[in-house]
Amino acid sequence: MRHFLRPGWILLFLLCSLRGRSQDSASIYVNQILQPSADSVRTNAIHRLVALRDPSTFPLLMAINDKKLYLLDNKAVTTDSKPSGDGNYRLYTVYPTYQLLQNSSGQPLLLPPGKLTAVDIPRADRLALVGIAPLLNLFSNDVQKRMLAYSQVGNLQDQSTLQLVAAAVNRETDENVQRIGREALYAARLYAAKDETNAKVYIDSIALNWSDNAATLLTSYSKEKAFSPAAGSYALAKASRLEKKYDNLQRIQNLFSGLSLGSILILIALGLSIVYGLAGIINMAHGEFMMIGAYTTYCMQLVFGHQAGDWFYVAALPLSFISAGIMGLILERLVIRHLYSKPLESLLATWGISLILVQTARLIFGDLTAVKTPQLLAGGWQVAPHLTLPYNRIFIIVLTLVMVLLTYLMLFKTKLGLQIRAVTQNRQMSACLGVETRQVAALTFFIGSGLAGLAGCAITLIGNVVPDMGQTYIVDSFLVVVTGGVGKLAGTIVSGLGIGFFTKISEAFFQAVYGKVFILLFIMLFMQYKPKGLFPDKGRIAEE
Amino acid sequence: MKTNNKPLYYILFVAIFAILLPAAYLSGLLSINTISIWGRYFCFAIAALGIDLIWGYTGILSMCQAFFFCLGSYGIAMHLVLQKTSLPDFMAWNKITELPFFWQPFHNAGVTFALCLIIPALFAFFIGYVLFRSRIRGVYMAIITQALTLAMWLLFLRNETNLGGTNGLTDFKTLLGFDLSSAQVKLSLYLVSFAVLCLAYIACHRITRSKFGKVLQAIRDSESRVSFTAYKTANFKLAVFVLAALLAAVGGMLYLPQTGIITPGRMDVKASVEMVMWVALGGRGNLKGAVIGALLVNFLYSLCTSWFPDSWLFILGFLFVLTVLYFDKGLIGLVATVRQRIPGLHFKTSQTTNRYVADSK
Amino acid sequence: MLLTVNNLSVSFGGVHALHLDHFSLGEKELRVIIGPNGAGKSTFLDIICGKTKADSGEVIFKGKPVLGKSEVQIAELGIGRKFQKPSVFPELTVYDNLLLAVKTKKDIFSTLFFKVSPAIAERIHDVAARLQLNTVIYKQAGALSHGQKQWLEIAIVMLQDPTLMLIDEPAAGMSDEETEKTGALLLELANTHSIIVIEHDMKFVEQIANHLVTVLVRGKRLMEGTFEEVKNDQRVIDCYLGRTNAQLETL
Amino acid sequence: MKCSMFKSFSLLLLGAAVSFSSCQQGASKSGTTDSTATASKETVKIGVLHSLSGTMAISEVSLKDAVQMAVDEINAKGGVLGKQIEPVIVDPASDWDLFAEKAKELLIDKKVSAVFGCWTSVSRKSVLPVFEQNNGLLFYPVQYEGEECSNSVIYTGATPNQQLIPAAEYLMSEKGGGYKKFYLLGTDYVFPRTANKILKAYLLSKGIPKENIVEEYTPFHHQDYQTIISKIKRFAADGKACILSTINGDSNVPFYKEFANQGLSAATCPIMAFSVAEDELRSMDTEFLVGHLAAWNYFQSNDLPENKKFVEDFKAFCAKKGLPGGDKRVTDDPICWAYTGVYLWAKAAEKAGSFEVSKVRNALYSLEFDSPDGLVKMDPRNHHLAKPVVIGEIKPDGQFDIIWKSAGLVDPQPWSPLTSPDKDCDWVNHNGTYAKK
Repeated sequence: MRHFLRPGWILLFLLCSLRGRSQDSASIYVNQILQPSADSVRTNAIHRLVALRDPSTFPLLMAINDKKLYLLDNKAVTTDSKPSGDGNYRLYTVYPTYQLLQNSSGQPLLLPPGKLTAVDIPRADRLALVGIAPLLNLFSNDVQKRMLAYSQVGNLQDQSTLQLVAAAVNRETDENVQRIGREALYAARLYAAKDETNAKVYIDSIALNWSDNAATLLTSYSKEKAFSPAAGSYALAKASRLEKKYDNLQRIQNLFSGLSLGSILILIALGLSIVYGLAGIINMAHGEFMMIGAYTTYCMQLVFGHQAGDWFYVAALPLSFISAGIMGLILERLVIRHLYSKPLESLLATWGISLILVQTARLIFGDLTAVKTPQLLAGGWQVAPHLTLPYNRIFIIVLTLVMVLLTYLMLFKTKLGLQIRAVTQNRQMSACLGVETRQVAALTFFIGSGLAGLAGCAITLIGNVVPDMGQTYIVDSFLVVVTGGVGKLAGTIVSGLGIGFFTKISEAFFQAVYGKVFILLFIMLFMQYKPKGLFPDKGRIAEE
Repeated sequence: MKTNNKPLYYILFVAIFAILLPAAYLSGLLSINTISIWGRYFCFAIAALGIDLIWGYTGILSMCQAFFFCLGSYGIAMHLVLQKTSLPDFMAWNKITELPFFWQPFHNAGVTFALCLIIPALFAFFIGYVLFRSRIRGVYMAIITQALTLAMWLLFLRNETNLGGTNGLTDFKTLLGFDLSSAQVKLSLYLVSFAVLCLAYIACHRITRSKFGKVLQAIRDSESRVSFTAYKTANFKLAVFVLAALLAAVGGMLYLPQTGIITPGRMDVKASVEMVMWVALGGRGNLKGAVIGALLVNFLYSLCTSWFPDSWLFILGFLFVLTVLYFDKGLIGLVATVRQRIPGLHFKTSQTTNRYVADSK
Repeated sequence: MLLTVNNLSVSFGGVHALHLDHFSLGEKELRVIIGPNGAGKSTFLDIICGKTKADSGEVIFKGKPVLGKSEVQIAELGIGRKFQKPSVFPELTVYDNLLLAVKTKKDIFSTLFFKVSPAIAERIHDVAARLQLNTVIYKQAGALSHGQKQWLEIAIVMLQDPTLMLIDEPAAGMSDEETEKTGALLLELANTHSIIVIEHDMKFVEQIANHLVTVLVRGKRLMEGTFEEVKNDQRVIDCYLGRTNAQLETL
Repeated sequence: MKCSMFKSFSLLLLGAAVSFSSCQQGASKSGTTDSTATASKETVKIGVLHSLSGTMAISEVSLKDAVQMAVDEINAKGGVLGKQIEPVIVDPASDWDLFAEKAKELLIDKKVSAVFGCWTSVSRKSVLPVFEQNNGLLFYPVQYEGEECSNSVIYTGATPNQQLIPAAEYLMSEKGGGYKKFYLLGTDYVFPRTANKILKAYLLSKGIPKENIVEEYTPFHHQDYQTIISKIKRFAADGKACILSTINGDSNVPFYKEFANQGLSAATCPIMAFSVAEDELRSMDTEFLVGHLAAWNYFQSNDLPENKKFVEDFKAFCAKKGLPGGDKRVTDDPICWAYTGVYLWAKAAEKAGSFEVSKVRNALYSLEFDSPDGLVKMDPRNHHLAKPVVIGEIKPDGQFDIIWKSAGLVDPQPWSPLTSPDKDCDWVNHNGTYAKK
């Protein structure tokens, strides 16, 4: 909470002072609610307060509505909706003023709910607040509630309501909420407008304001409430223009989705492609390395606990790489090194490994689990009024970019990369030239599995963590590798992005499943022309 | 080439399953349920023969055999559903009032049997034609066929496909007028499955011993050499691919009435890899291996899910890994090795041993 | 001319592997192609038999264009190929290897219902005997020695009964005695077939080069002439110098 | 030579066949209970048919535990009709074909008196013919799509009208937010399809215009909800929309996460889920689910004394048996009904004085039982259970805040009058499903 005292309330107090008359009766009712002589007295008091619509009582009513009314030293207080760390909540007085409680050193007073005496208002009494709840919510601390309140506030032709709404809009700090609020006001005036020019002004204002709902609102105005056909058709024209603008934004959103899906595929396929190229291994257990990475992230969350904030994720990034990498290394030593250049055999053996890993995970972790999204990555970046790009997906795209870059540098700028490329092209020859092929292979496997682990860590941001999560992605990522050409970095990237975009664009027209079938048909046809993928090896060696 | 088999062990095999087991049931030692379960294993074994032809003999790892198996099953299932009702209940739930066109032919038993073979064959022909024409092989083939199975699985899961979605097709009453729940019918189905397995085995045996079979093995060993020897390898591969699909479909057709349900779960990624694993475990490139692998793995599956539900996947997983790592030729190969290691049995010269390995292929 | 090649060129990733302005071969001619590593010899044969696609040029065999045809069509035209690395079917017996090669109908149905006629069996045993494979005829091909595999592959090509045989390094990995036998066999075959042989072993070349020898260097034809002419040509010596000149000196 | 090799396999197979038959005859792992002093030697067998491995294990294992706990309790009190209950536990491994096979094994080979099991619709459909052909009795504890009226199944879970309709009604009410637009989103299988069909019929009958109802399905294990959430966002722009979700299993987390990340929330557009219960939320970080709703017949947070005892007992049972999760385990709707199912069966058997399926079935009609969820009552005419309906709001600890509860027991309607007005299910006066006049 940035505002100790929400500005909205200051205005309310001004409004209150205009209504001094009701103040006295209000305070009586407040006392009756807090210390009722009988249940019926309290019920009556609440009903009276609701009828009064005195803004100075709103904090109290809101506290009742949210079941957050407490007594502290016989003072009625309420809390924030979320704790401010360690399960402690900030406290506010509710009547006659709404103020943050501070301790002696001027810091906000923090207390756990257990230290407070809850004022129990029976459910039946709370129901009396249903009608006034939207109005209360206009002044809530919670952005979401304020946003919602405007659509529920009801008839704005009523002057007192209009006054309250206008006050709330004026003091609104959140851009989106303000947009919705302004729209509510414009709409009220538009409905009230009785001449062309006035109506057009408000139609323009609504269109310019461009909230999520603007097009619907204008359309329904033109259909039902327009006082003249001209105003109606003007509104309709504006609405269709907004729809068009919106569709364009939707296209961008679709492209972003494709980019995001593509980068996930790339992140998974990257390791797969390197390992496949170097060792000729079809690693069906690759998805399980991803699962290991995801569970590492989950374990980090458990280890760090809730207090540590986002740090668990920071730790999980390298650790998921390392844990999956080490697991990969162990498997390479135990099983996979016997299977080099036997892709079909390796497919079956690694499938066996994948069964074992999945069942192990199931026995250890069992349940459906999920990792909480780090605070920094929660929500989205609002590029335009109707274009929100979720941070977690942006993060994954950036992570993929970084990993692709690092992999590129590793492959083309380091000695290890040179050796990897050499072994990929010709194993025996590289061995003759003194490359420690076994070490290179092991190291490659470590990196490949590690990349999968990292992908797993990234996927916890968008999905859940379950033992067989790897199998959701494995066939898709193999398709990426095959389409791109074996062991080709560029191929993996191009085909990953291609499949990502294709999926998302086709999803806009068909349902997801048919999109998938189309992609497959497309790939089969594509392979008619490029049977070895986008970037095949050339020359005699390649053909043998 | 004549084989110099002593037929005793084949007779033993046939005797156990064609006489001993039914006799055990009739005398009350075994329940009809056990008989039915073995009947189902035979269907898997028939499909496994197909996998052995395409993978073991021709070296093409096809991961869509499970899909062909399901096509066979679905065909029969559609017929059985239509025997019972004019409009399947799931369609009524999905607000469909008229039987979709592709259900119509399945009213007739003869047409159904024909379609159960023709549809998988056509699918296989189309897939094979496209893939083999562009010389997709090895890993590419495996992955594309796997992806294809996945796509088909997703398609069959959809309720729009009008094949019952996830629930598949179930609750059948009669087949050709026979009550499916009666023990006699179950026993007959068991015997029919066994007979078909035997026939399929003999046919596959003939095929692998023919020159056609040698060409297949030659393709596995060195496809380019076969091409330069003027064989159109794509045609041969296509033929064996269709043949394998047909075997899978026949297995599926017999499987359905004995199981009483077919769902897309039979052709998910897991199922399609497992089918290949039966053959790998039994011994690929060996028809007996395929049959034994299919029977044994499924038998183990039934057993373990009753005895060790938690560790069943470990057992299977380790079996896979060990087989691939150490018993390249599966159980059949393992037994051969063991027999050579045991001194008392080691009476062959190395040359004849080689000869034997070649023969058993 | 049985085989005519004009302006044939192919490149891999921008490197010219072969750029042959002209090459021709007569009926029942045995031609030896020599040249240092990377001269494009094997690539040349690969193009003729359809394994590699040429970028441009033409190859005329029996008056028909060859380029663009599939391996099978080319084989059916009557071109047989033996590869540098022996390419046989290791898991089949020698007999089966040979059986598959025999020139008969090779479509699916004829193979499915194929019966070995006595004539074919005799022919197989005949060829096997000529290449001394009769003692190992029921052995798996994979179990043969390297030299035996070479012979098996030659036998496979022989049984295909092609008009033109493309033989890539037949003597590699053979003992002197075996090499000489191979040479004799090739000479004998040359009476009834056209043959192109690629070889490094100059002694072997000398044995079999009964007509012309073509020298390829860096994908281009350096010269063509009898073995004597080639051996004494300064350009040939120059380009072998520092590479396999030891071989030339032994001559 | 190869023949001799083949011999060993023939022998092996023979051995296998024999050992299999022996296993069929009763060596299967039986989950007999260790805690009870087996007063009487005589036992009655029941089958437990829940997946213990494979994808469904996550959900179904808890039901097996619940059944086992009920069996232990009953055995400790002396069993049923003087006999101790002996559960025969098998693992159908989330494999639908295997469900049928194991059901046959239980009914034919093990001759169990009743079977408690299944979760998914497909597994129930798979075993249904087996039970009908062999005169078995299946207690099915999960909410389901209705439109079924089998004489061999006792449905202790909810029918559509016991879960869906009250939830929709609540959302349309003033208290519930007065929502006017409904996005019906589900995983593509029979429960969501049927549920949405009924919901749609209901909403239309309540005057919601067609264009304000959207129906959409995703495949199982769907992970990428970007496109759908953008659609929802547009749909919900005016703040009058809510979502009725029948999304199943592991698709839920990606869905809720994407929902939150694209800027939607429970306040702007609440999600009413029909397949999200406490057990699934147990070890999940629920931050992005908080505030969303779910409709069931039972929540762990139910404050009846019977329930408090049940929850405690369940935790203690899991801890004592060393089951995964131990005393951190939670109860939920299906667990409650799986547990209740065993008691219903036991009570019916006592009432009938026999374990015979037909007698037990007859005794079940109108049978009342004090379940953890309060008093519930079997329907007098069919095999469904009348029970209360509750709507809860997800709390950060994965529990539900009960925000609405039906006035009394809601009678089951296996055939929804909305979609099948001409059909009803009655096994007393009719032969199962019959056409209403």
